[in-house]
Amino acid sequence: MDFDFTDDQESLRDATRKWVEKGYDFARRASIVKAGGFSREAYGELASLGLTGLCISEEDGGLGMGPVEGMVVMEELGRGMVLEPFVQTLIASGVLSGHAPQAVKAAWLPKIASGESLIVLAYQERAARYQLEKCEAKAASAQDGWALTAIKSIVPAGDQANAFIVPAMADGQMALFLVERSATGVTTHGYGTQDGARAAEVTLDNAPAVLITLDGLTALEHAIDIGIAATCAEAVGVMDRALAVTVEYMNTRKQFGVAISSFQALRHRIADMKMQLELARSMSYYASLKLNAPAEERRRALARAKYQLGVSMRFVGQQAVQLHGGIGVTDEYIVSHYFKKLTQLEMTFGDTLHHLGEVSSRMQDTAGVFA
Amino acid sequence: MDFDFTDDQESLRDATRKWVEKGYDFARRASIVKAGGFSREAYGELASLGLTGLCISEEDGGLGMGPVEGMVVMEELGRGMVLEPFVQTLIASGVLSGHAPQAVKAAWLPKIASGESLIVLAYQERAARYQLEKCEAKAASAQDGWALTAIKSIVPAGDQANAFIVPAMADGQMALFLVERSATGVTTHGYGTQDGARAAEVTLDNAPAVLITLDGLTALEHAIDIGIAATCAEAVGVMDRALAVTVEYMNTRKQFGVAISSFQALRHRIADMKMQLELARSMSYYASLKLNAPAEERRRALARAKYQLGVSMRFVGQQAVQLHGGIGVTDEYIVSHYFKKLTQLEMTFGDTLHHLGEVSSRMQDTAGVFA
Amino acid sequence: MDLAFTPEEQAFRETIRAWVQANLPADISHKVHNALRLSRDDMQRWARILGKKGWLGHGWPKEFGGPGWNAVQKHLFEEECALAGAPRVVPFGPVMVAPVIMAFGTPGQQQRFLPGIASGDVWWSQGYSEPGAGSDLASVKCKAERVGDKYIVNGQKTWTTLGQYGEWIFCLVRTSNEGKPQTGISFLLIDMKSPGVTVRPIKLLDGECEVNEVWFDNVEVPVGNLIGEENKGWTYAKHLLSHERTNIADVNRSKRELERLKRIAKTEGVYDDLRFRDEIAKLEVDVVALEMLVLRVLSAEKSGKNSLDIAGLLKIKGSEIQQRYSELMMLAAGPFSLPFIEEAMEAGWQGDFPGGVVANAPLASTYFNLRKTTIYGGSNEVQRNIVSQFVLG
Amino acid sequence: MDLAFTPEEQAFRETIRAWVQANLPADISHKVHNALRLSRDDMQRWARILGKKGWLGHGWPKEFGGPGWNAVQKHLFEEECALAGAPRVVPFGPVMVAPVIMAFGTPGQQQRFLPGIASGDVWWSQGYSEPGAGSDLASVKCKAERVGDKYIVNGQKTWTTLGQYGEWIFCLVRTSNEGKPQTGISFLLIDMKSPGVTVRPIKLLDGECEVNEVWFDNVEVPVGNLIGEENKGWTYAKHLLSHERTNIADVNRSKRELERLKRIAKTEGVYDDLRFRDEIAKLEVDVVALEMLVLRVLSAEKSGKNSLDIAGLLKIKGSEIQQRYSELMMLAAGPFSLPFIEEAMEAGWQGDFPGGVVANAPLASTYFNLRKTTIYGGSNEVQRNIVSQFVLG
Repeated sequence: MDFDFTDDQESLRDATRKWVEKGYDFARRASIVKAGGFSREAYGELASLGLTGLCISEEDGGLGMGPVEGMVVMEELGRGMVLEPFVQTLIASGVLSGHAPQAVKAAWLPKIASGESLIVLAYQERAARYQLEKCEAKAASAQDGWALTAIKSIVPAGDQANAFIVPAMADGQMALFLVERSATGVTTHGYGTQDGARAAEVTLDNAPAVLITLDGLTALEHAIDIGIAATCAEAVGVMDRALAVTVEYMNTRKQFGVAISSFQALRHRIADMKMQLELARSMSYYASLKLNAPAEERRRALARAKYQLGVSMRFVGQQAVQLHGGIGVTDEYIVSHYFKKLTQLEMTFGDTLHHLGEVSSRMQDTAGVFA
Repeated sequence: MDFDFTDDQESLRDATRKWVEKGYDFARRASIVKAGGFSREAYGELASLGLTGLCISEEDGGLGMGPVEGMVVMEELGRGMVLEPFVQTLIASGVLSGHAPQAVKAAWLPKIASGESLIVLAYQERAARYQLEKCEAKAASAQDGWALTAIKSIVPAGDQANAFIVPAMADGQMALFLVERSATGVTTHGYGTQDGARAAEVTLDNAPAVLITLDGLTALEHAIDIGIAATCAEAVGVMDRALAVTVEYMNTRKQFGVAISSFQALRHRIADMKMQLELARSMSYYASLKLNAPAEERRRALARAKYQLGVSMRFVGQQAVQLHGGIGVTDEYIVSHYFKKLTQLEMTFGDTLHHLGEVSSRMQDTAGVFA
Repeated sequence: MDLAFTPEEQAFRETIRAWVQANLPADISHKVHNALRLSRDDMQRWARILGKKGWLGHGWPKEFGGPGWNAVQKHLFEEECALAGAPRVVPFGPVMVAPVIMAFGTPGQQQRFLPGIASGDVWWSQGYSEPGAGSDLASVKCKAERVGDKYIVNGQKTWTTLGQYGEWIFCLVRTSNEGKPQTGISFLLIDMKSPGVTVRPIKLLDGECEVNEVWFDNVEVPVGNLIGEENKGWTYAKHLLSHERTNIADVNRSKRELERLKRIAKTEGVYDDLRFRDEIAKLEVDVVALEMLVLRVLSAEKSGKNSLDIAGLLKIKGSEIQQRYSELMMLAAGPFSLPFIEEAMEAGWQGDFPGGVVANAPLASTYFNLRKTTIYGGSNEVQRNIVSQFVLG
Repeated sequence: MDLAFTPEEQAFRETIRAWVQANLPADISHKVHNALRLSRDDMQRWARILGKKGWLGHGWPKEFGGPGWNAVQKHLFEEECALAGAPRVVPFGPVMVAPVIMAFGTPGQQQRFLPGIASGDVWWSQGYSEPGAGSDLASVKCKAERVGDKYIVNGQKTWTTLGQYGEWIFCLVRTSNEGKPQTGISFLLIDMKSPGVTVRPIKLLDGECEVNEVWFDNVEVPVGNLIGEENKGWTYAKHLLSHERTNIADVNRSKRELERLKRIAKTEGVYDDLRFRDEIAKLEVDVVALEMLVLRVLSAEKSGKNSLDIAGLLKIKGSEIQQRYSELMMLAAGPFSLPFIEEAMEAGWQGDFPGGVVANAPLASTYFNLRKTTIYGGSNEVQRNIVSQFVLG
């Protein structure tokens, strides 16, 4: 039992933070939002730092690191509200490494590691909401592989990514496929999202696809859990900053002749925000540390984590705005962006009520971290 | 639309309050608790005031008043945490007046009105919790009426009452009966309850019973709704006092050299308590004013009311104790008694989660007070 | 005690309902029912329709051309308008400055300003808040110096709602630095077309420009535009703030939006999900309880018997309910509330919305926008101060 | 980073588990697992068993006869004891006064007092709080006047937990009125059998007498019972308060009680009621999150690398969880938690409990009793002051 970070992990954190603070400040972020919510150049900078290969084995051109390193990086990217979907890179790395045949790995992992290819998960369907097993996409075997017909929504950077990981029904069972965006039958319709990033509606019309695994639900659940852990860490980064700017504001802003940080009711709100942040940070650690556990244990743990994070995100985001007063609801000041980011993260990979259901249905007689 | 009380209602309130303040102070209440939680003498004083006949027609010896007058009286009894189950008298009055054959009315209503007979509802069964339709009690027709076999729990003043109103299954359908405590086959096992009042386990072994109505569930639902409205009003009385003593304490008690009412975080708690009290008072009015509405509308309204009251009771009770600090958890000081009373009232006639379920399942497309 | 409205009140309601049904333009109510963007023209069109009928100033006494309704009638009127999907009346003219002009203005000022307010022709704005002041309204810095028969106004106002459309603005200005902050404030009406007035819209978190900064750079204002006495403006401002207490809860709109929430939940397939449905049920009870609170206040006003000083509670609960229904609407759509497609919030947009349900387009924006409700009009923290002061003394 | 305990830590846990299993009397653990009344004898019996093993002072360093465990080992020991249903160690001797005696007592005082504490033979009480002081500990009024080689103590202490069993009491007493309130306080050990000491149990809301008032009427205390220097007692008291930070969360007991809650919910038929079950699920996440918070603090202590000053959070969350599980247990039983039958809270009671499930007997009492957790040990309001001070500066 040990929650210290190694020196290497601290270096990784420092390098990422440095890039975020110097290379991805609020002004650059705003210009990327304005330009559509995704910058291939910025994504390339993540690659230059080696981050795109973070969780890819060294033989496939990556750094061969694990969930804790992923967490460290995501937390820092969260602090800068980086728009480029690094979460997706962690998902693609994990899904391909863990579930794809050797040929698919060899073809794609080095390209992910180098940053040449951005691969994103395209799983959301209209009727499914947060239920992973609901899938109307169809896969048919074609002469040299498979052909997919599907409509997938809210695909992160969907009109910018190089390829998609797509769940679809093959012979009544969910399988997972890889589809290149440049393939025939693929159309994308991109737009900005509420947090300033980018997504797309992706339509596949008999699009050629490569099989990742026929045990698609297992792999998809794994993908979502990687996503949850990364999202938890990202949210901790956002909340940490949201609390920090709120504290700074309260110590600066005067009303009725005194700093508003002198009002006890507001001070207690800060204490409650700190509580939510530290509970969230604890559960973010928990999520990443359980990511390699057996599936059932992992799913239970990740649901617990996302539930706690959801509660924390909503409270911290809303209160950060509230404690700022009027300036909190302006576009100009950063706190509203933290709030919107947290709002979107709460609804990513299952919202709070959804994960309450997961926790509730997976509950056992025992209790605690190790149960 | 009018929420003013008439002069007669105000007089009724004044008379009841006077009796509570002078005739039922904390010391007398404590002595009744010590003696078992019920005083026939005190109940007789309610009768002397005419209250036991409040909602019984004049021809049956009562005052012929309605739900609003019941509410006024209950609120005042709540302020004094009166232990004698006047709620039950309102229930018995309503059930017999509304559902019993003429002969039963003529036999019992005058005795209720005069205070000679205390009749209480004996409906709680082990397996039912708050579900009214669950009933294992059995009624068999006997030569000159019916015979009941049942175990009914937590019957208010069950070893002191003169008769019980008992739901039991007759030919597969719930019917409602009247059983005298002195009848053969009736045994009672009395004990004190958490709020200092009295209840009993009532066992019926082929006990002779008089039929009130074969449409038992309808009548039982009506009984429970009368009980809910009365309980809501009682709770408002308790909360009103709990807030008042808390305010008084906060303005008196000094800590760190100043009255604790000067701490903003505590002041805001008082504002939140006031909010809950006024929402509760509003919904108590609503409950009583909807008591004569058609059954479906009445049930929906009463569930809403009890849900709100449950939320309010828990918050006000807990915070009243919390704001008192150490003295709040002593038996000597009155506030812990308010808290325990509110705790018990929350679990009376369905708790908050139960009524949330009722509201949820009865929800319609429309919204608001009149929907 | 009676929950039902009297037959007279019911008849009044029917009259209003029929008139609103006949006169509220369908394109406008469509926008309101679906939280689509309302243009200046939409708002003013409805204001002029009301004005023509004499109901824009529906709270005005008869002597000033109002209908002279009592508190219950006003409530019924507002409820019928809200449920029918009428836009909220922009309050700065008819609800805010007009009562001040009636109470403290000269007959000449009344004749000059009230007709344009009553008809909906003149768009008024409010100039109360200043940068850095927040809920501390008395810390007015915007200065008006009397020079001859003019005031020279210099300073800045902010959070001026819809100020980009404003033609006139009523302002609290500082005319003296002596005594307590409250004592040197005056109440001034300023023509926004005057030289030296600059309006800059502030973009809010939902991307919309609902509020503005207003600068005054040596703006000349005739002394005839001063309301009442110099340095007594705080009194008039308080009069204004104490006016209109029940509608602060905005419960009628919340009733309409709760119904909309149920429709959205059905479309998104979560109405029959027990967990989600329970959240709606809780909100339903909140709305009923708030409405009962409002009705109690109205009844007390009508009878003049008991005074219920619980305006703070109405503001707190009303705003929390608004935030909650918008939150639940967004959560109902979940991932399908995340696309931010501004055009999709315009009526009649024909594009493809992800998932196909364009009704989801404004949900997140509305949720974001309504964070303001616990901040403006005296933040809920300030309201709790007020309530606790009332209870604790 | 590693969530798993090391093999050494696991082995340590196994050792503890085996020992507790072999040595914890079954009649005692039965009472703990069912929230039945523990007698003085029950508590002292377990203390002596621990004492004999050398584990009553399980946080003590080796030099004073303790096992010299690190933070993680202490946690594992506490967890195994809690999960097995051991009574909580009465902390006033081994956890509270002993560290003060070790740090500030003379060798003579250490030899005189520590053995009786370590063995569990001597029952200690705490004399900190005074009437009307609440969380304001420095407002000590209980007076000790030095006369020759004695202090004459006069005054009153209150909220003295289990003081009715106490043989010795450590007290903060006022020895000077000069300077700030904190500066004139001394730390005195008093034999409760001394003439002039009166103990009056205070009946609490659950009907139990868990705390006491203690009066001192010209009680003579040898100066040799003064710890450290006169008027420096506040320093020692603070030392004591800063000691033992993680167990303040009491998460191990909450884990045990959460499991009990699930059993009760099953018996009462509400475990499969989605609404009720969800409430348990929320609590489960709370407990896991709190445990992770505790583990983070332990890890930081073990490595000595990062310092996590979040004791306030542990207290707040820990106490809220305790209140919540007791609330849910009571609500699970619902009406069957309402009978107040005191005898039914004694082990082995053979009477008829309404509904037949005697396990429901203590549920409401426990709920009532645990309201104290957000009040004592520095109320949660005071904890929020501390946390916000840490965050805001």
